[in-house]
Amino acid sequence: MADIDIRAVRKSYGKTQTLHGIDLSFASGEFVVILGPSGCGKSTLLRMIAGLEEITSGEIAISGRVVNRLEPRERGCAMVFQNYALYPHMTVAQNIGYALKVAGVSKSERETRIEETAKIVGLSEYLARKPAALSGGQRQRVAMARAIIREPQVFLFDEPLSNLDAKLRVTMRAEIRKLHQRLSATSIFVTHDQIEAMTLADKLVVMNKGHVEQVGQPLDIYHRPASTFVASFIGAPAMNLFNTRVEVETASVLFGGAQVPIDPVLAASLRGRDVTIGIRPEQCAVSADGRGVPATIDFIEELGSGRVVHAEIDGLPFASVIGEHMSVRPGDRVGLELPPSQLHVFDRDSGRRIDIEINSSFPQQVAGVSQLAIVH
Amino acid sequence: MADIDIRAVRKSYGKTQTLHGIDLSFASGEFVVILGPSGCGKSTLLRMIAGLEEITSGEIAISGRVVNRLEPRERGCAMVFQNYALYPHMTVAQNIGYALKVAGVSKSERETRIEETAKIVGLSEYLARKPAALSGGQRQRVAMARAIIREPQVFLFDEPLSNLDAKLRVTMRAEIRKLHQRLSATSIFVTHDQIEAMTLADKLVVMNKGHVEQVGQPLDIYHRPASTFVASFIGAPAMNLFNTRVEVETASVLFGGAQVPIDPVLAASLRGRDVTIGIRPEQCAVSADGRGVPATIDFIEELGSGRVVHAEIDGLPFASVIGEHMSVRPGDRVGLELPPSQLHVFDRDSGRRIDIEINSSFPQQVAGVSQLAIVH
Amino acid sequence: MEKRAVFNSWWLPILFALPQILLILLFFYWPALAVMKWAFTLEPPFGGAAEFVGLTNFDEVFSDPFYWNSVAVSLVFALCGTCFTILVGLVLAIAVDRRLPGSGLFRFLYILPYAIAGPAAGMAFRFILSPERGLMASVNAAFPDFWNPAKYGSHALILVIVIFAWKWAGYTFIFLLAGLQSVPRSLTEAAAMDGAGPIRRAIDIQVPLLAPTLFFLLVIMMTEGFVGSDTFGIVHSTTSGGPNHGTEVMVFRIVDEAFKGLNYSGASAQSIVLIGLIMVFTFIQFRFIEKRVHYK
Amino acid sequence: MIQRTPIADALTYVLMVFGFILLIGPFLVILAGASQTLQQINSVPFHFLPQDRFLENASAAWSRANLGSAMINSLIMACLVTVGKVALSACTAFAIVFFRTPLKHFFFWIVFITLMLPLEVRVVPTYAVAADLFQPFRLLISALTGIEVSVEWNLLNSYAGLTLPLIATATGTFLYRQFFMTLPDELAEAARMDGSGPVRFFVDMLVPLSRTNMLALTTIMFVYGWNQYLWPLLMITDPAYKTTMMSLSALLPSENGLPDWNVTLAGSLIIMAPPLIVVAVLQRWFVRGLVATEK
Amino acid sequence: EKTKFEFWYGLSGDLGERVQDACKKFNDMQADYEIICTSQNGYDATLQNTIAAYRAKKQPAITQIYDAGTLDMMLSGAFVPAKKLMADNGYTIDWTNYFSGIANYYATAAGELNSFPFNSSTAMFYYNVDAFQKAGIDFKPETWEQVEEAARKLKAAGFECPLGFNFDTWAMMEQFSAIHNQPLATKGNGYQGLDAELVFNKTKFVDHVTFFKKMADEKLFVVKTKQLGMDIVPAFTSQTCQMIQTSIADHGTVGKTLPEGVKWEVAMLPVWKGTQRQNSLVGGASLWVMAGRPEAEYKGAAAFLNFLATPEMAQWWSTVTGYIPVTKTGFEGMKANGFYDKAPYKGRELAIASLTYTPTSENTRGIRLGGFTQIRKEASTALEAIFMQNADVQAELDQAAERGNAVLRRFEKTYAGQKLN
Ligand SMILES: Nc1ncnc2c1ncn2[C@@H]1O[C@H](COP(=O)(O)OP(=O)(O)OP(=O)(O)O)[C@@H](O)[C@H]1O
Ligand SMILES: Nc1ncnc2c1ncn2[C@@H]1O[C@H](COP(=O)(O)OP(=O)(O)OP(=O)(O)O)[C@@H](O)[C@H]1O
Ligand SMILES: O=P(O)(O)OC[C@H](O)CO
Ligand SMILES: [Mg+2]
Ligand SMILES: [Mg+2]
Repeated sequence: MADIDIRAVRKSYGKTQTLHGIDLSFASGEFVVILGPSGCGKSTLLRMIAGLEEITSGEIAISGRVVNRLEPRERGCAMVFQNYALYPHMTVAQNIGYALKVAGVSKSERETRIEETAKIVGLSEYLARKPAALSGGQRQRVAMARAIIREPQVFLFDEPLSNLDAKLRVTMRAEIRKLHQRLSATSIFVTHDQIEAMTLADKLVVMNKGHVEQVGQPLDIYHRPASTFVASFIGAPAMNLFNTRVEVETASVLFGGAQVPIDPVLAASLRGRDVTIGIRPEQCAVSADGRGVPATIDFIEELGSGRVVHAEIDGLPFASVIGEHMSVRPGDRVGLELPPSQLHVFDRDSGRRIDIEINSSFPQQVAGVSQLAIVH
Repeated sequence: MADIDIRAVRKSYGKTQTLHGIDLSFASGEFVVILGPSGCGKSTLLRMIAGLEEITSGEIAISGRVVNRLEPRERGCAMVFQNYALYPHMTVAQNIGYALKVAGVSKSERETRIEETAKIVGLSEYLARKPAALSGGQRQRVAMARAIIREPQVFLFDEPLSNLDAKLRVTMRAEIRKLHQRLSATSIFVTHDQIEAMTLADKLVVMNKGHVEQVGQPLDIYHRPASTFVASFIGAPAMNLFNTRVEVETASVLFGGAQVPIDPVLAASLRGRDVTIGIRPEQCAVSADGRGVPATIDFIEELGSGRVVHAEIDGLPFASVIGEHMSVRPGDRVGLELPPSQLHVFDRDSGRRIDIEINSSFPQQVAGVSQLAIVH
Repeated sequence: MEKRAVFNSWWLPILFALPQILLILLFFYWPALAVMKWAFTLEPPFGGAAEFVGLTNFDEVFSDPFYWNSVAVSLVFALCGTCFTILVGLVLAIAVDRRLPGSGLFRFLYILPYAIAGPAAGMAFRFILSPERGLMASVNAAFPDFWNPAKYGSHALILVIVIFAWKWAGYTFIFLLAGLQSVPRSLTEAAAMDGAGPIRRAIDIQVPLLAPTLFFLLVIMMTEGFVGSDTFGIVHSTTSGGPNHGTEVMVFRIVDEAFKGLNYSGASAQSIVLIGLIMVFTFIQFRFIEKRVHYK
Repeated sequence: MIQRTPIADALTYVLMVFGFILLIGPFLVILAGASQTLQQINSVPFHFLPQDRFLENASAAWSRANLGSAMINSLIMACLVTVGKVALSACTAFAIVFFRTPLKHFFFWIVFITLMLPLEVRVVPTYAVAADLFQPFRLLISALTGIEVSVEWNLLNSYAGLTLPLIATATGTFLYRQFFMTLPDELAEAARMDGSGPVRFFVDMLVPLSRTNMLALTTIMFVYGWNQYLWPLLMITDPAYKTTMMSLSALLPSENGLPDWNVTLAGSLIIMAPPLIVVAVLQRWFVRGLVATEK
Repeated sequence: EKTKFEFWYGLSGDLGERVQDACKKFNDMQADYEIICTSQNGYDATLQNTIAAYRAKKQPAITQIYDAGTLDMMLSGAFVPAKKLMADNGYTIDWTNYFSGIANYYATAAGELNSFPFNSSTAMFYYNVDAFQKAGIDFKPETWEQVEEAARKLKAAGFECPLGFNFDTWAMMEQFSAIHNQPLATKGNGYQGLDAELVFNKTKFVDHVTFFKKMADEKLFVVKTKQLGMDIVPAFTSQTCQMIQTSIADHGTVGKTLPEGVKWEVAMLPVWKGTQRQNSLVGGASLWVMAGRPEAEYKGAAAFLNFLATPEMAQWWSTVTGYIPVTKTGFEGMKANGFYDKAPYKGRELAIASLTYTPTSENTRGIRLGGFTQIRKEASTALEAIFMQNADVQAELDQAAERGNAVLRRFEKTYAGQKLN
């Protein structure tokens, strides 16, 4: 177990800078998920921690020791790769035991430890097989076993689930979580899947274009996204966002020809400012009687467990999640109610969140959410 | 526009039979989705309609004309491939216009039509690019444009979205739907993604191992799956299924040591029979006060918009979707309430659904669905 | 492996294949038939009626110690040549695969010898490694007769093998480099994470994963060594098979026997033996190319 | 890249430089020798530095071995072999890969057996065929019909004779086949859906798509054609058709003359130059073409 | 329109260019024919290419075939006999004017010439007079004993290579056997039948090789080959070696190449003391007219051959090369105008002397063995093994003879039923 400090780390490939000064620190035993869109630099960061990529500037310290110039094997990290990177010419046992063999561990000890590890991941019966003869999930387990056997201080996962099918992904997600609870080594898990991120993380790091956008607990980030980017990246269907301007007099913003009330305290502090307002689809209600912002229903997606109404307001798309019981059809003109407590306000230029009373507003919001959920 | 009749179609590769007698008919202008796990024969069926695969036995008729012995180009179908199959050496315009060129359409007319089509799919600015210089979504659009320009009677899609990332998939899904509304050619769309299937289909065909498992409207299939296979394949998290036996006396089934009441009429007709009972995770409530089937909470997944509680009953996993407000923790012993109206009953041996009052039970169920969006 | 998508026409494929098939029938199968015929007759140099002699020609070939000498020389040549080319190619490929600054230039340079004809290389090497000139003269001055390919068959054999290896090392290098680069980078990275240093990675991961390429090259180079056009060219232009049959490889002997010795029949018999030998290689190779030694 | 160790890096450079000396060193020696005077080149120890006499030596070599016409002949031969091979093998590979016909396997084997049997082992009878190309047909006709025809076509001392037998091999076909096999099935299917027939598919899709392979094959075949040694040596007796490889022996210092290796080396450098240039220029595609199909 | 016809020859280098001169002279002096002369770079290549071309029906009208290929040609039936050609085309040639030693080699048993003697030679002994003087040698090397003594003295005087030799069997084996009246093969060296057997492994030749081997071991005789970097002629002209035995054809080249002022001489090949010297064998090559050409070409060929036989041309040819005149009148003419008296031509008359030293015997008439190229190669391989790999003299020569006999037997079988005429 080890804590990790990342200080002002930058990475450039030739002239293009990929990471623009990352500062992060992870506590020992924490399960950290790094989430971000493709190409944002997640893997690069992870691989710099592993020692597979040189650090252009800045420092990475593991357990307080700066590792910048250490080779991968000296850093005490183990890594699970997206494509598992199993050695195709070795059996499962050999794959799992390779690190020990390199380390010069005696054959008998190696065998004992391979068996132990295989038991943990449920592979005992497959030790003699080659990776080619394994299913996707089993391969994934071999990759995990290979990491576990080294008893590393740090586990690194680079999108280890993205090659699995939907069903298996859910299962393996659970297994990784369990494994972490059992071994409690510091784990860093890279993904671009927000569900994975939400369900796995103790600490969630959202990255975008080589910057850290937000760090925090998953639910905290879900409920208080620090920027429009985070807001739209986390949650599905994505948060609805629209640009407008705050009117202090009415404590509201103008949207789709209607006045949407907002928190007056907030409104006062934002007078006349250009803002972006966000609201999650599952938190705005559709009223057939025309209350709220007038909208035209574009089309409706039936999910079985619910429906997503895709509406148009002022030509902009707007989504809302509704229950089965409401009868709406494409082309209907409806009203969308946007509860003030559920609105997220962002600065239009910087895209950063604007909050007035950070501490007081949060519990309210949470309470509000649950109420809404019950209503539906 | 054309209707399609598939009559007793079989397909064998050498000795192994891949499709075991498929009978389907699609109305003109319908959007049909064929859903099934990998290897079930979806693509094979689609390709037989297209004329890319020989029909071992049976008949396929398009607009009443049997096409078994026609070349692909004579069938009036256009196809969008999973990997798009764009011609890598041609520009977007050339890709789109190739079919016209082959057909000997004059250059000037070709150009006009290419431009029109490109406008429809929003590619007007990219006409001069090669496919390599396009993003995944843009490539997908080129593939669509290539199909559209031929003004086919039938559109065939073979998992056209599965190479896209989650976000883009949602967007393109909507676009395909819109396009269909606009062109209203008969469309057959193959996928193994149940969300795609649910959201797109007018008519949903669920296949398994070369057989058609169920045909119907998506919601109908969601709410009344014809077999355990369909039940577990559609909906996420998947429907909970457990095997038990019906006790007529108590009009209940035994599960996890508790008696779960079922419809007495049903119970009476099933006396002593081995059945499989199913319930969707979003339709069983967790009660902290121990009502219902006793269960131990294994772990909880936070999705932001809700939570999935993974519990264990008798050592079997059982999932339930709950709201934000409930405070439960791993290890808690709770009760799971299974409302009798939400239970699906299947024959244990055949896996087929058992229904008594088909017409009366359906609306009840719909009303009872509680709302929590689990959208991937 | 079969393609799934195919066209249905019976005459088009024939039309497309015809030109080459015709050429092959003419210049390959027909001559092969003639070789068969000559091998069983005594073909007079200037042509004319030839007497059928059964297996006499083969008898003669097999009872000729110099024939067996040529088999041995060919074997040594092909085996050593193959080993050296592959070894040099492998070492260089592993080095270049590390992608240090400047390795691109080396990659470019290494392939160049492939362009050179065996005979031209032979002539140049005759000068470069000539015993009384340059480097070797200095060595010979210190240790008399240390290097004298004109005198010692073994030296001459080394000389032609060196030329062969020089010319083909760049070729194997390219294939091996490609092989290395198609070994997923994550595998070497995984090995690095597992604690293996660069050399250990090369031995444990890269080389085993190159097995298909290595085997492919082994067969290709063996064939090249036995019957490649350069093999004849190199031997003919540097040592002419000498000294004292020391570098008389099988192809050289065949050509020499036929054209110098005017013994078409004996040469044909030898050709047939060689063809049989190569067929075995071909067979192995096809088994291999069609069913690669894949781990997947 | 994996975090580097300085020692491994140094070792790598040592190896690469060693490889450089091994593989490029000979070129440098040739270059040095080719630019020296008679005295310099015969001095012991050898001077590895190039001098300024290259042009003189080259022109001496040029006239000694009559390189002018030989270079032209070699160029023609190499180009014909290249073009013929590139075109024919594409056609054959197309027939073999993209059609489902019973003849497919027959074609496959009949072509691929030749892969491992180069000209050298069947050179004598091939010579006879080249001398009388229609002999097989005559025999066939007279065997079938009893009619004796007396058409003859002699390929000796002609460009056709120099090139046709070299085109009749399988290397290129093999390369194309491997490449065609890697093309996704959907490509042909999409073309079929678009209404394209086989010929159209070949022209519109395969030909442009196999450009890299064509360039790879071009490299291989140009080198192969240019470097042909035995075949021209046997079949060309007319100096008008002499190729550069045949001029090699004329470049050697004459047996009774001066050991003017400087001229010899300059000449050999001229002879080596064209394939060297082709490989240098096309090497990117050469490598890509080989690699894409080999793997 | 001129009738064009081809002439292939084996000479190369300096000698090859003289052939071109002759062709040019012919083309310039008449307007009916044009001869196209092509060097095939070597005697063996010429034979080989001629055969290949003949099989392909692309043979030249005239081809130059060396002594060793004579029987291969004679039995081929692929040529027009010289006498017939000239008679058909209306030329009268005095066939008796050819030196009998020369004519014998190329004529049928009945004495009719099949081909035209063209460039005839014999092997001679070249030595560096300056070096001899420096080493204090005051005798001419007429016997091998003297050669040995000279070699020792030269060595003592610091000459690294007193005598240079290679593995060419022509001088060392064939000429040696002739002048020592030793047979190479039974049946009069093959003149009396295809069933001749090689016997060079049972004659004085064996002792001779043994002697050479001893000398070589003492570094008195030194191997000089092309493969070793320098053949014997350049070794001699660069004064690396002081004695060599080679063809009189090289006389011109040696004279031109040796630095000005260096004194050198040729002598007849040495004999072992007490040996009754016999005439040496004629070497070089003759011109064959190939069958199967259009009639018109034969007219040209005849004209050309007639042109070569004119006394002026014969004299010019002998002057610019070292080849000996092949006709008696040619020789007499040159002798009469003092050609042989002064440098650089002085000494060439010794070649004629050597050739005509005695009337020919069974062993000196010539060599009439099939596949002789191959037999030479076997013998020279044996020499190579003996001198380079220290192989046993007798064993190697036995093996060479045995392998050579196999060649003869195959030849006999191939031409079974054919008779030597
Ligand atoms: N070796 C390299 N040379 C140049 N640019 C690179 C290199 N490796 C990565 N990049 C660039 O750095 C950026 C970040 O890449 P990285 O692989 O870290 O993204 P990622 O967040 O892991 O994306 P994904 O989810 O697709 O894996 C990308 O824009 C990529 O193009
Ligand atoms: N050319 C073929 N030869 C033999 N078997 C085939 C061939 N093509 C398909 N199959 C088999 O037929 C079955 C159905 O294949 P098909 O491609 O239709 O599946 P699918 O439902 O489209 O699966 P996926 O979702 O993976 O695309 C599979 O078991 C497959 O292995
Ligand atoms: O060098 P030449 O022309 O005298 O010929 C020597 C021998 O006779 C060749 O066989
Ligand atoms: Mg990544
Ligand atoms: Mg499919």
